Amino acid sequence: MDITVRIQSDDFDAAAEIRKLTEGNGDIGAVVTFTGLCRDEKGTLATLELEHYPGMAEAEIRRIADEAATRWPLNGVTVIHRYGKIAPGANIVLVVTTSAHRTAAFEAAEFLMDFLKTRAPFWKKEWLADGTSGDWVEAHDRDDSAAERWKNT
Amino acid sequence: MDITVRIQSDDFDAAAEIRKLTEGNGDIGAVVTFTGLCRDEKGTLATLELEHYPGMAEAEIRRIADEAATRWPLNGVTVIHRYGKIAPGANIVLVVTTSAHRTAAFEAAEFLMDFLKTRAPFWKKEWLADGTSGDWVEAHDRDDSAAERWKNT
Amino acid sequence: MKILYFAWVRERIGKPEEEIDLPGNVKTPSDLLAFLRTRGPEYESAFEEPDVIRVAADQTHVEHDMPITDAREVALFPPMTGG
Amino acid sequence: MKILYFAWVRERIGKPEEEIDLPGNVKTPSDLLAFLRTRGPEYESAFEEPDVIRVAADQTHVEHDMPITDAREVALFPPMTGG
Repeated sequence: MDITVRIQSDDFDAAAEIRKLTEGNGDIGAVVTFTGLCRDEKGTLATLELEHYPGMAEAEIRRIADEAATRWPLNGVTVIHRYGKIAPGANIVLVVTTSAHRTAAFEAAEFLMDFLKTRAPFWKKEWLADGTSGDWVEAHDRDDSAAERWKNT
Repeated sequence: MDITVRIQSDDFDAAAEIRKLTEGNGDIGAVVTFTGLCRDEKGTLATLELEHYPGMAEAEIRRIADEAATRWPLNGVTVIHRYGKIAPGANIVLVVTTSAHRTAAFEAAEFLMDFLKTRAPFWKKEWLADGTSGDWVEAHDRDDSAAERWKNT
Repeated sequence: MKILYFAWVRERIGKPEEEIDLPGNVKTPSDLLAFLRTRGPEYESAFEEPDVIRVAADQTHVEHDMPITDAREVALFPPMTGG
Repeated sequence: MKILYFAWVRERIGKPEEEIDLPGNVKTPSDLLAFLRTRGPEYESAFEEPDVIRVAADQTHVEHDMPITDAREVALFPPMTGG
């Protein structure tokens, strides 16, 4: 099992990450990627600032990836999460899962995103187009419910 | 809603297709891709040959994509399905879905794959590494069950 | 009517398509499969299990008991294995 | 013990981290939050709703009633909004 976790301010390249996980690996039949982008909130958002807890961010995402690897027959998992200032339309997070079959790859990618949302120590603050600092983004109950659904499976 | 369906013998570039769907579109918060690859079957497979029904292949995939667009709040859907001879490790099919939120993008991509498997007029024949023609790949009951689950939702 | 064959149905029959004048009592895919089986051993072999054959009329999936008399082309093929 | 603050907890307290000698009766995150609230209005403001605060001991999530006396560093922060 090939698990890669990176916390970085730089952008990432989904295609390059897919290639790294699949090249020379003839067992893989399914690759799922999830890319989370910064929405522009109809033009009101200037920048999204992502604060994180260095050290714990990587450790916690690795724990989530390890858990995914015990639940599904995966060949590889890559998670990249950016921090710092993110422009509207830019990438925030990438999850790539590979498996022999599509169900494992899909479910593991959803599981990873659900737990990234509720357990990875990142916080988003909005900076508005009118020059003011907006609010810290509030956590959604729907994200907690999404994570809850994996408890009994 | 931006729906693209392409049936082609050439390879595709997942990153380029993501870019086409997202560029200049600030409403998108989530991009899910599924890439189906040709497994090497532990070295026994020389080539996979994909036969298709020209015309109907595109029409049927477009019907499935239209159905996905009515079920989920999507910004875009791209489906590319290759035909002809496919080498082990090479791409067979690409599905890209974009939405404001991740649940719609994930569910729509799974829906598209489940129905591509059971309704898109493609047939796989294996050519073996020992030079002989292998069998036509048999349809899986598990694919029918996967498609069935969407009936009551 | 233009009849198309794909995958092992095409291989067993030995041709990808043909134009056939159908008798008036062929109104559904079931009727068509029963009629084609009378045309020779290659058809008998292709359609020995008619229930597994999938049918499209004018490039749209149809059930075995649906009317196809208005179709311009009808395709007969095994369960699909794309994706 | 090293105490870290993130996001609006950090902003309200006005610093990202500090070293604090904790009294012996601070054994859990609940105890810690109650103790910190006595340190001034900025702490009172940060922890006015202690139930919403999430806690990590040595970079691992912990519940409010778990022991943290052996931890080298404890972090206090709002619900996470990554992903």
